[in-house]
Amino acid sequence: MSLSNKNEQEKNIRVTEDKFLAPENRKHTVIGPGGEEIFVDPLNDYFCTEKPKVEKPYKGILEKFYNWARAESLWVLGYGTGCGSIELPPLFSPRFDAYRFGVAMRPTPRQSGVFIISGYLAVKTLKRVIRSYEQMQNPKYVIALGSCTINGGMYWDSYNTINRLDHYIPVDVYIAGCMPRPEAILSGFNRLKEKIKEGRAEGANEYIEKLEWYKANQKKIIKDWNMPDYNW
Amino acid sequence: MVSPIYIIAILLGMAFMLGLLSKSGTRIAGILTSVSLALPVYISISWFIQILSGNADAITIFTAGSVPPFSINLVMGLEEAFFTSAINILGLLGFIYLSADLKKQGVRAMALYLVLIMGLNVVVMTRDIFNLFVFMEIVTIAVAGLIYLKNDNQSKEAGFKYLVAVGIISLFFLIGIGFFYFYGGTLNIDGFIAANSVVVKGATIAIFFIIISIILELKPFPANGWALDVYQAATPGVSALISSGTATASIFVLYKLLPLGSEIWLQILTVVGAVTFLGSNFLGISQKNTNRLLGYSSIGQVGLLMMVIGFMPQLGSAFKMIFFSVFISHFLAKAGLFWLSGIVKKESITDWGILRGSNIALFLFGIFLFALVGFPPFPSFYGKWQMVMELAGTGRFIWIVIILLGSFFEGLYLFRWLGYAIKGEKSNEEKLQIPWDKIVPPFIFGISLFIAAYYANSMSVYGNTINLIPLVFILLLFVIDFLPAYIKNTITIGAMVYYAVNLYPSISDDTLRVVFAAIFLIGGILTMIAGYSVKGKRKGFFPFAVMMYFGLIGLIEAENLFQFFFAWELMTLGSYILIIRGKFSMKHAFNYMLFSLGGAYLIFLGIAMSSFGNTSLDIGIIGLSTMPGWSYTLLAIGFLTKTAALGLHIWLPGAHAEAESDVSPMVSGILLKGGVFGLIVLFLAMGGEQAASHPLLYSLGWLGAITALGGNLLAVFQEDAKRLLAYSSVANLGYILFALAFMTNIGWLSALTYSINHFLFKTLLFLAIGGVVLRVKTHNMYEMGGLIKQMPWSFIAVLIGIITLAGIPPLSGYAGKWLFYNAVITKGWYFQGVLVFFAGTIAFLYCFKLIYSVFLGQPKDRFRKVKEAPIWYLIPQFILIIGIMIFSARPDLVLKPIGALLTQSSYFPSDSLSWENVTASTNLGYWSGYKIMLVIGVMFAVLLVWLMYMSRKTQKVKQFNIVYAGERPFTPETTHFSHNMFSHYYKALGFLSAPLATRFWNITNDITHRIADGSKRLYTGNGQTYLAVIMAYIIIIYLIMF
Amino acid sequence: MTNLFSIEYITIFTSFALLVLGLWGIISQKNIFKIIISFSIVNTSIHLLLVSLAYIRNRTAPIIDSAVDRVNAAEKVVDPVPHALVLTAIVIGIGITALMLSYAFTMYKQHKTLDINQYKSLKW
Amino acid sequence: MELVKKIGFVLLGLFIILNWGLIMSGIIRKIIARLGMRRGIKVFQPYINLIKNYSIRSQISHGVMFYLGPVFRLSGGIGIFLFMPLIHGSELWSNFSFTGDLILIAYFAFFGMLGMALGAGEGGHPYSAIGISRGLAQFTAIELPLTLAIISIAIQYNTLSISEIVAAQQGGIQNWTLVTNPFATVAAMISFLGAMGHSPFSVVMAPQEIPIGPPTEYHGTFLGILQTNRAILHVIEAVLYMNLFFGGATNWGILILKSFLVYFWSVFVGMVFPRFRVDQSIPWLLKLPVLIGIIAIALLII
Repeated sequence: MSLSNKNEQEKNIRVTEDKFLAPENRKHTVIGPGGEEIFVDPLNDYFCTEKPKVEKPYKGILEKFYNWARAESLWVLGYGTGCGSIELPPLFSPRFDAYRFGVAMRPTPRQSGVFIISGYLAVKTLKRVIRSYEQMQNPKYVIALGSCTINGGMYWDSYNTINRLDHYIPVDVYIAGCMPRPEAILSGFNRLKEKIKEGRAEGANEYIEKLEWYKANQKKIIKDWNMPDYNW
Repeated sequence: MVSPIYIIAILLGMAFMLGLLSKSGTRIAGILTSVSLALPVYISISWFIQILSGNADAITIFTAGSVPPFSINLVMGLEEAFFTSAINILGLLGFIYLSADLKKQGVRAMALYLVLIMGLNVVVMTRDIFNLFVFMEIVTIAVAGLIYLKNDNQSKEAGFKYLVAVGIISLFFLIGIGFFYFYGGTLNIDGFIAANSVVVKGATIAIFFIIISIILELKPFPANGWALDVYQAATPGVSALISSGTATASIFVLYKLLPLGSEIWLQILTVVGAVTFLGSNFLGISQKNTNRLLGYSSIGQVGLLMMVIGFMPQLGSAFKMIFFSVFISHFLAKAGLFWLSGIVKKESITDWGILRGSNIALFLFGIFLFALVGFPPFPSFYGKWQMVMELAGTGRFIWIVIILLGSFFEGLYLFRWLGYAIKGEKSNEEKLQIPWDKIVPPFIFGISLFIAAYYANSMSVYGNTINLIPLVFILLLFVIDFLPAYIKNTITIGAMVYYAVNLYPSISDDTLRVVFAAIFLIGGILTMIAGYSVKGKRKGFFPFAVMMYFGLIGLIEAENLFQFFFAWELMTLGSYILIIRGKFSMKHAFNYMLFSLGGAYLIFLGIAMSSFGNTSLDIGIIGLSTMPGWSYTLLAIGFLTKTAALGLHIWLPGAHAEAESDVSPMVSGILLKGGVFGLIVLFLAMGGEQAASHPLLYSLGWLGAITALGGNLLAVFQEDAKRLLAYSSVANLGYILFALAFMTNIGWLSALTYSINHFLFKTLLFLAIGGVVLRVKTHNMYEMGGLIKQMPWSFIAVLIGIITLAGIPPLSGYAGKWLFYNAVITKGWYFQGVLVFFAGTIAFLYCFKLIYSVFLGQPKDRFRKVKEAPIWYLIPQFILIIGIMIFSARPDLVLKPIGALLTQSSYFPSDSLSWENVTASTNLGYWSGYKIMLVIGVMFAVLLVWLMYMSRKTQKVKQFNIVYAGERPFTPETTHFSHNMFSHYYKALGFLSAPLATRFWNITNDITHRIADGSKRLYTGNGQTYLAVIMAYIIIIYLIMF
Repeated sequence: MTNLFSIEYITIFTSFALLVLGLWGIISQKNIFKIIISFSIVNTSIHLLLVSLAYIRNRTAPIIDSAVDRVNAAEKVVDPVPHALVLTAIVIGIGITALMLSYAFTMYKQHKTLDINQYKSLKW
Repeated sequence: MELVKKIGFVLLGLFIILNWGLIMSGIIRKIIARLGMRRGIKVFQPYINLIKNYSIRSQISHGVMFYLGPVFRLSGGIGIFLFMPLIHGSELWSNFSFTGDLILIAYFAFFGMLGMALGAGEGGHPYSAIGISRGLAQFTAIELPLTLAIISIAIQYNTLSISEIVAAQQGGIQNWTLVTNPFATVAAMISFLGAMGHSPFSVVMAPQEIPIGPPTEYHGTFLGILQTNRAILHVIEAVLYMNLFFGGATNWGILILKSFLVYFWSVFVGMVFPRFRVDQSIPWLLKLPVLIGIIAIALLII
């Protein structure tokens, strides 16, 4: 449970409860059918508070085989986080035809393996990105699109965007440019494939191993942290 | 033996004596009056017993020491003894009841009371017409005086109207007497009859005036406004005297004087009685004032008695029994009801909820009402049955219709009233005050009803075929009602087990009966087990539950139509009370009763028509009916009210949904099969396969198909879990009706499979949902959700239930579907069949809605701490699940014997199912329940093990750990998709679920009530108008006669 | 037969006239007292009818006095029974009328009106 | 021994059907891609997807029914396979079709649907429930033309046994139901469109509106099972229609060809027509297709 030290966490909770907690997330009591009082703590009761575990890769040829399959079947979460997402639809057009490479869009994080962060990331969006990323299943890969995800790009001094994406979630492949063309993205996919096949794309486990550091970074940016520490 | 003259002597003497007593002596006067009222009771009853047992003969008392025509003579025969006994008992009890009021008014009021009773006695006994007139006038004066007892504006007004009206009527009587003497030369009734002066033209006018006045005294509709006002305004104790006492005397006078007239008077009397019975009861339906309502009912009953007298020659030897049972019901019940009304002191029937304050009063109220409407085992049931049968024997069906219609209207307002009493609103401040002197008289009358019922039973032709032991057991349950529920429950279950064990050998050779007996008794026992979860005493539940079950069993045991109808009515009565026990059941139970009553009367009429031209009443005579079209149709519609065919279904959803949790399975899974059994009896009597092309069956087939579709479609759009199941029952009964209407071997087999299945899964589902409702205390599915965690066992039960309901292999529901397809194609009813299959797929929608909305989806905070349903609910559920499993795996165990029976009997010899070990086949297809179950079971197990291996490392998450487009759900309530789940379906097909039937019945109901209400305006309240109506009535009767 | 204007016919016609008159009064008069009076008229008419039905031509009243001796009273007097009936009927009629009047009296005390149309609190 | 042999052949048949299902969907996807002037996926892409899904390391579960849902679903698919005779005239390839007839298959289709509905329901996701409510609602209407067609051919052949229906169609194309009872065939083939879930009846799984509907919470092995089932189900449903209307198959080659063509029909229509909403598709299905079905019966009983 304790990700940072305990005092800080408690303070954190108090602050969020005081300022940012939405009414439906506040602790309250309801009356049951038999007239009994039931205490409800939405953040703890509605969400699983288990800590995620590192899922060790298989050994040897089995893992290689699986990695091949993972690399040849990249299901991308259809979530356009920034302006770079305009470059994604052409990927599936006859001209670029990403299907050739086993790339496909999936509408739900549960079924997707690849998360493309397409450009600058507003703090508001970061929260959604973290949720969606955590809801994806291990193994999962992140492709960061454009300069904004590397160093903030033209928004490097913005009050509202993050500068370095890999402070918040592990990134497997960066594709530079503002914005990168679809060809560049395809090339990025191929780089990712190589990485997977080599067994080096273990971002999901890395995230769990260094969860405390990631969480600290995330919470530094996101003031209204009104969700559980890990979104299953 | 004391001479009956002493009745008069004592009463009159005491009346004079009281005049001498000073005003301060009310206490002594009260005692003296009671004694002097008790002595005539003894005298008349001893005469009655002596004459009845043959120890004494009727005697004639000659006054003034000479014989008629020179003196007045009084006769004490059997009838006189009976009626005087009735009057004197009423007098004594009425005095006890009224004593407080009378004491307030002083000794003179008591004298008046004595004079009244004396007058009534003489009116009964005298054989002199002028003496009759005199004492009728004395009675009038006494009654007018007693009406004044209440001493308020209304009673004065009513008393005046009464006095003027009766005064005028007796003046006509006096004219009659003048002519009577002029033409007959005597004042003695017997002398006049002996002189046979009817031939003299003038005597007709004398008799006209005499009889018409007596008829008017009996308040024929519509010349009875004055009487209604009196009933309403007089203090209820006096109304009881008028209703039971003076009406009794008057009806006897009519009986006594009728021999004077010619045959035509009987016909006139029949018409008058019929008009009165029907008219008065019809106008009563929109009446809300308690005493006035009783007045309408009272007048109606007297009308029925007039009809009975009018039909004297046709009824023949049964006349006495019929007259006795109808009369005694009216006499006891009406007096009792007036007395109860005096205790309750509520003007409007809507305020009668206060009656619940006293169990005994409520009990008495109930039995009085049931006795009036003519439910078994009360006397009027026997009477009405016998009367209808005798009339049917001579083909007088119009009259039967009138009797039944009148009874229906009477049932309508009486049951509305009962509904208010059992379920009406009741303020907590008000307490029902029941002094002993007010409750003893109705109590004695209530007990007397049972004694009278026993006599009516023994007098009835078929009465001795009724098994009274269950009824005694039911009474016993009333007696031990103070015990805790679990003891009574155990006793009840024990009795049912005992009954089942004893019943089995007698029906074991008839598989059909065994199946239904098993549904009724095993189902009964299982649902009673659920009753163990009820704490406290559960007053009034067990007698009626037992009544319903014994009614159902009675249907199976019935050897003749009388037993059948008796059991049918018993079942209706028991189930009505069970249904009305629900919290919001008043309206629904009322609807149920109306449809049941209407249905029962249609069945009654159907039976009557079948019996026409047949000598016996065996069930088989339905098939020998000389007007098969009528009797089949009537019986079918009657049974369909119970199976809730579309159009007749509107009572069902509410009744089943609002009933208590463990009552719903009783009335749904089990009770409905009563109607199915009725249909089976009817169809078998029609001749089985030979009747397969009967047009009635064709229309019933369509009706069944449409019912299946409509029921399922309506179920889809319900938000109330129990209502959903109720509509599903409508649909399932539609399937059964449809399959029965095939009249083929396989069709019947599928109907029976359906019946068994429906019993299994609907009882299971209602028990499971009932258990849930018990815990979460709401019926609305969208308020529930995610209960699988708290109630896993209930979830399993519902899951099994819906798989069976939907007919998904490998469970037994599929057996029904498969047989159904075969039957449809064999029979050639393709389009109806398609409709039914369409309905079958619609069933998936509500099956999913039911299990998803309740058990899956988002759990609600409110229900975090609810517990699993009570163990007593789960035990029967799992017994039923075992039943379903056995029936699914080895359907041959049940279907083989049924098939064998159907094939061997002469009804369905051809095209049967053939069995090869466990594989059934028709000439179309084949199916092996056992193997299918095996294949699917093995496969499912293998896959489960595989998946469990593959995903052994899953992380269990909580309710909001769902992907929500990067967001999180708001609250469980907004995340649970349940309310209006099938809105798109409603857009597409919602027009088919328009409540046409409800609208139709509402309009019918509305129009009926409006007409009744409008016609009621006839009673303007103006005394003068009443008089004008009386005169017009005389003129009209005169014109009719001559 | 007998003359239409003979005494028995006249009385019978009179009684019928009175009967009709009384009945008409009962249903047409609004005043309760007038209704009671009409009732009495009907009552009287019936008494008259009874007496006239008992009448036998050329006979005298059934009173045993100097005019009629006990021995052959049967040939001299009219039928005595209706007379006895009428006597009783008169008594009863008076009783009823008295009760009616007392009712009328109490009703009047309450409502200060004798119009029968005003007494319609009980209806339907 | 007899039983072991039987089970062996059943498993072999299942293996063939599964592989054919996967390849068939690959081919179809390829054809669609070529229609869109794309190269499209590899033909074996469905295999890769399947392996990938089975290789997912972490999984979450919402409850027991969430777990059992895919099992029910796959049981439903395999169950239909088990009760379906595959090759005409071959005892070995007739699976367990001796336990039940056409009606069994028609009703066993519900088994998987119910399981899916329950599993998705347990997921607690409103979109799953919306998808299911749409699917079930549309299904009632889809089933109606099929019912009419089944009754029509039951009248025609006077049997409900699939083997006998296939046997009756042997001896040339002129004996196929397609020729002898065209109206029933048309009605059933419209119903087949709905059963396959392509356009115009694909609103059940609207990918963006209700992220692919019922299986929105399913992933990893669960999704793998669902995909496996899909592969089997598509072929076996096509085989059912093939058996009923297109003369069945006397060997595996014909089975593969015919099932491909039958399945392709639904893909073809799906590519050409846009999507119906549920409240549009139901009235549509209840009008023309039902009328055709009624004609199919009426022609036979006149």
